[in-house]
Amino acid sequence: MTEVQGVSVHLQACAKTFPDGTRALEAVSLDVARGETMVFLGPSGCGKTTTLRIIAGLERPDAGGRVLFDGEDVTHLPIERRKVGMVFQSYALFPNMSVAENIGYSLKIRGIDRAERAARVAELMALTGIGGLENRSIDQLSGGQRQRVALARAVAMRPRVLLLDEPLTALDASLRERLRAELNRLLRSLGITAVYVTHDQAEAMALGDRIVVMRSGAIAQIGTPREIYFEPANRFVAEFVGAANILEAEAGEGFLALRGGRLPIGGSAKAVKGNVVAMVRPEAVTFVAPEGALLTGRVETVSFIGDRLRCTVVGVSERPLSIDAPNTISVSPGDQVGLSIDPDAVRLFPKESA
Amino acid sequence: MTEVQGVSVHLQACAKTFPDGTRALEAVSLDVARGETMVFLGPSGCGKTTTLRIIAGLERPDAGGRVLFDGEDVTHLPIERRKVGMVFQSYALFPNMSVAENIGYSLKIRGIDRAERAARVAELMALTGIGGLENRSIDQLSGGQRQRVALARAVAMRPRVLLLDEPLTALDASLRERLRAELNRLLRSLGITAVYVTHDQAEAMALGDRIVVMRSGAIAQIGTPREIYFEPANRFVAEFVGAANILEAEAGEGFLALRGGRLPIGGSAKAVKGNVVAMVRPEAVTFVAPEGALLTGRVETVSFIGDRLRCTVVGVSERPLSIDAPNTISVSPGDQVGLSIDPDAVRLFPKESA
Amino acid sequence: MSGATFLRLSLVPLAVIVLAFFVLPMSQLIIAGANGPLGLKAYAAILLEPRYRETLVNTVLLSLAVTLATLVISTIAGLFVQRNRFPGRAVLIAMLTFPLAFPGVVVGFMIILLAGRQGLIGEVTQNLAGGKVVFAYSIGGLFLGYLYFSIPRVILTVMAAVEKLDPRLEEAARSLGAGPWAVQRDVILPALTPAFIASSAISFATAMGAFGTAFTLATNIDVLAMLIYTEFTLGANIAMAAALSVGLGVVAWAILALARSFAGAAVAAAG
Amino acid sequence: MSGATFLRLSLVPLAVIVLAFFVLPMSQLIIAGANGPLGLKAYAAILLEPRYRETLVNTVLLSLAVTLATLVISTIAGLFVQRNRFPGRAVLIAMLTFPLAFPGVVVGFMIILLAGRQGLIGEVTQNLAGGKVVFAYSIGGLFLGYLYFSIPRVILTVMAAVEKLDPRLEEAARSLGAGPWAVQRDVILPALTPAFIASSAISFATAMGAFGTAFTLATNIDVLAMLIYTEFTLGANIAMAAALSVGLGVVAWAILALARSFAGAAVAAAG
Repeated sequence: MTEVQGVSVHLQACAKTFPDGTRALEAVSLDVARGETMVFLGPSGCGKTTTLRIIAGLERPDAGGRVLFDGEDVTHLPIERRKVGMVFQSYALFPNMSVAENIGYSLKIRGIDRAERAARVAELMALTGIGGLENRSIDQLSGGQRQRVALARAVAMRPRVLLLDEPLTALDASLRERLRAELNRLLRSLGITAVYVTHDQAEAMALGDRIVVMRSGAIAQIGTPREIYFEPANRFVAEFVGAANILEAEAGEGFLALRGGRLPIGGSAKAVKGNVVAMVRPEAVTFVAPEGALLTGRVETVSFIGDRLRCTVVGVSERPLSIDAPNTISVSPGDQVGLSIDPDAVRLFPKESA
Repeated sequence: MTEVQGVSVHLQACAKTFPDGTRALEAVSLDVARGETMVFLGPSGCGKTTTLRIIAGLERPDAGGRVLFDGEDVTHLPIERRKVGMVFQSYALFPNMSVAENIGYSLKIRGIDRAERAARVAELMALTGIGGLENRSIDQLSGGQRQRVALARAVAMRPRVLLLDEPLTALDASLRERLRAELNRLLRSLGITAVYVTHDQAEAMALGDRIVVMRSGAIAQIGTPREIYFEPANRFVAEFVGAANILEAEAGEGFLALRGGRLPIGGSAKAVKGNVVAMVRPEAVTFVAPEGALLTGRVETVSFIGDRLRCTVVGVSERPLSIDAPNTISVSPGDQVGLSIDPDAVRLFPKESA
Repeated sequence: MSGATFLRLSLVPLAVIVLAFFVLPMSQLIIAGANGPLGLKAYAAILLEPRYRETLVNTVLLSLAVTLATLVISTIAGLFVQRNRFPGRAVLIAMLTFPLAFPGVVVGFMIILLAGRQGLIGEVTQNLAGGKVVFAYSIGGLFLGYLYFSIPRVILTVMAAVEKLDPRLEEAARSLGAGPWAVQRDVILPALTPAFIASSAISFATAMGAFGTAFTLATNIDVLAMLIYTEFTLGANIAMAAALSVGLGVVAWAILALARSFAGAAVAAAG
Repeated sequence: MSGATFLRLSLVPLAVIVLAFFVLPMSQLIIAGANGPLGLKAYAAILLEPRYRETLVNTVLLSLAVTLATLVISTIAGLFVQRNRFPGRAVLIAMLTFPLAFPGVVVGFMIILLAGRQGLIGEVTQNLAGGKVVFAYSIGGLFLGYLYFSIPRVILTVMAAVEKLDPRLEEAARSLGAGPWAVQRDVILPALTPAFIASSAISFATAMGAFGTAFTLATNIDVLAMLIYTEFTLGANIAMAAALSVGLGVVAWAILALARSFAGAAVAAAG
């Protein structure tokens, strides 16, 4: 499998307007490095799938847009000649073929002889952990097995880019998490260039070398999972990726003035003055004794969800503050509490950022 | 709505054998208190839905089993005379009726006059947050709206018990979480006795006053969410509810002897000696400096999932140890680390407990 | 060549087929109807001439009666067979659907064997009551014969619809206090409505045009298909036969189109 | 009264209906076949008597040819119409399905208008080539007439099946390197197979038993339904007619049953 090699992908001003006039994608430019896993994340209708389909060759970008694989212009190449692998949410396995026939289909189309095909199929089935299912028909497989077959089929001909369109969305939560880990291992071990579309931020975090957050047909932010999570470019990214408390407040002298007290802000944000929008993650807030605390409030709800407590505290800002606390502390609705927030955990946005 | 009153539910030796000989449920006895929300949690096929259907009157228990509502024997009462409300995973809304007609159906069946019906329907729609949708047809509704209609319909006639069979499973993750919170508020404010079936442990934790964990047609444990999470009765419960590290080790002198060092154990477990099975939750393990640490190991994987880091550490026990660490610490694969575990966070099971 | 091109190439044979095969004879038929001694009045004569009008009314009434009877019988039978598991169920289904394979002539033939001059019913009634009951050649025989055609088809449609019913719907209704009759009225029958509309339309259209049965029975009741045949071969009145054909086609097609607009794809599937 | 009791009560009418309506005439038919001068040999005569055998073979061959032609035409047309949006599409679909509403007599009549002695094709060929082409009364006319019956029904089935095709299947095949022809061969046609089996069976069974068209054309080719009619009314050979009817029913029913076991519910729906 070591000979699998990805290409770099370059999108240059790719916009997409559908025949009915819908503008699905503003002119988007971006690079995916060789061997990188790039995740497109966003709500439905944000253009992430359209971008994927443009890379695949299932959609042509509007005039002016170009798609390059390792510098080669493939904009006008139909999908069947782009040598890309695709995995769909619905699996899209051929129901009239066995598992082995599905996986070997791209090899058969390319005229590779039976013996070589069988060897390659066996290798792929071992790799994806479905050995022994060769002669099963598709409708005898579980959802997880189907997705593994779809993956093996997509990488069988050593594609230049592997394109995955919400491949895990149809599976249930625990299976999704297990397959996510497997998929991660597989993508790393293949060293393949992968473009992955999802609306699930946990999936994006776990799989992406970098994440492209999209919104209304445009890119909202590109960055590593940590950059996206800790330094969201705007309020939309902050709220879409992870949970976020959004505080609208007056800034000055290194503090945010909130209803429940003063929240110190750090780093470059210290210099900011006037009306700002700030963001604090629920797990960045810790309970302290109310005496002497800079911020105080009253606990409204406490929900035990196993590995932590999900609490809301009122009286701190306009809206109740969400706090994720360790499951070992003891706190009840009605308690007066002090809150401590690391100044570095407060991120400021300009007020107009939507 | 204040006049809604729940009953207590008592199941007495209710077993269920289907006509084809399948034993779906061993003889189960349990009590649901008036106004309590009892959640049945377990993998598919564990008997949780069969139990719900026995309470509903959709299945008869085998001879000897009895179902009592507030002491009244309802075992032989068909569902239409038990006065229970039901909410299904598939919503089961009547497609030939409008939203208002669906919600008012049980009132119409009982011959309540049009004006009173309309008032009650309006009240329920306001309560479940679907005001204004009265005349919509069912296929114009989103999944979340459908579930709200189903809920309003089920509580319209003030049922003695509200039975919910995986009501949120068909919804997507973020909507599920929002509706869970709403449902929680509604159940509390109605003060209704509720029996809730789910395979999702987060849902069970968030909603249940008590949880019945089921396995292979029998009860594995009954307890509050905290009891189930912190003091699971056996290995099955520990692994099914939340993530768990299972350690097989030698106990003695208040310590567990592990490959990576010694793990102090506390409380009554101190006296235990010999081979034991211990359980430690991933969030109960914290990283410390390797020097002087009682337990040491090497970090194998680190996965950033936003609000925390999910790490695995090898060299501590037979299997890699899963650790959930705060997202603020810095740790990389290959690091030698020390581990600290609160003795009270270690739970011991007898070795034979499966 | 892209998939779109591939499909576009099929436009040529399609256009040829539609033109040669569908449009030509149909327009021929319409023209023939207006080309007789009566001209366009041939179409008016369908309604104005008492003999034609009576036949049209007879045919429509008979078709309606057959459709109604079929619906009632098939719903009960379809619900029962789909919902119950009992020994011999597979044989029963096979038997119920067997007449699908019979042409109209054979059905007519069977009616004669059953209710004709030497038929079973005649023999039984003669022995029991002294009077021979013979209804094969009357409207009763036609009615029975048409039922033969419709019932299997409608039963299959109803069974398919019942199979698709979500059993949770019924359980929900019962939990809300609905007894068995209320469940039938409020849940099951409404859910089957599209299947009812679809199969009624098919049943009606088939009955409107049935010829083999009527002809074999040499019935004394004129139905439209027979009238067309008589006008054409015996009366050599080609124009009137054509006008009647167009009229029959339009009525049946309108019923199908109407049903399709109500019940959507179900009609296509059942058609 | 529980739902089960309610349904159990329907057992009584069902049993009565099945017995009186289905079993009685069918057994009458089977008995009648064995009650003639030939006895049970009447059934053997279907295959042994050259005239009967020839008719049976003719009918089966004609039905097969009609089925095959229908499949090819309907698949191309159905794929095209379902996959493309163009002006006049709704009219085209309406036109394609119009013949569903026509009885066999009218279809026969249309064939005569098209290819009969005074038909359109005859006129055109006489003017162009000097020779009058008339094929309405030959096997060609029958073939064309039967196509009229089958095509609309099969097109609707194919269209419904195409609509249900997951477009992702096609895209997956293309991403794996399959060109348009390979996609048709490996993905689309296999996915339509159940629809093909179902509609072939219906088309075949209908063609086997079609009477009105053959009778109107007064064709010189004997088909089974005509033979049954002739034996019964003209030859008054009730036993042979009954035996032939049973034979025809068994062949058609076997084809339907076979198709149903392959394609499952699709046949019921298309039936």
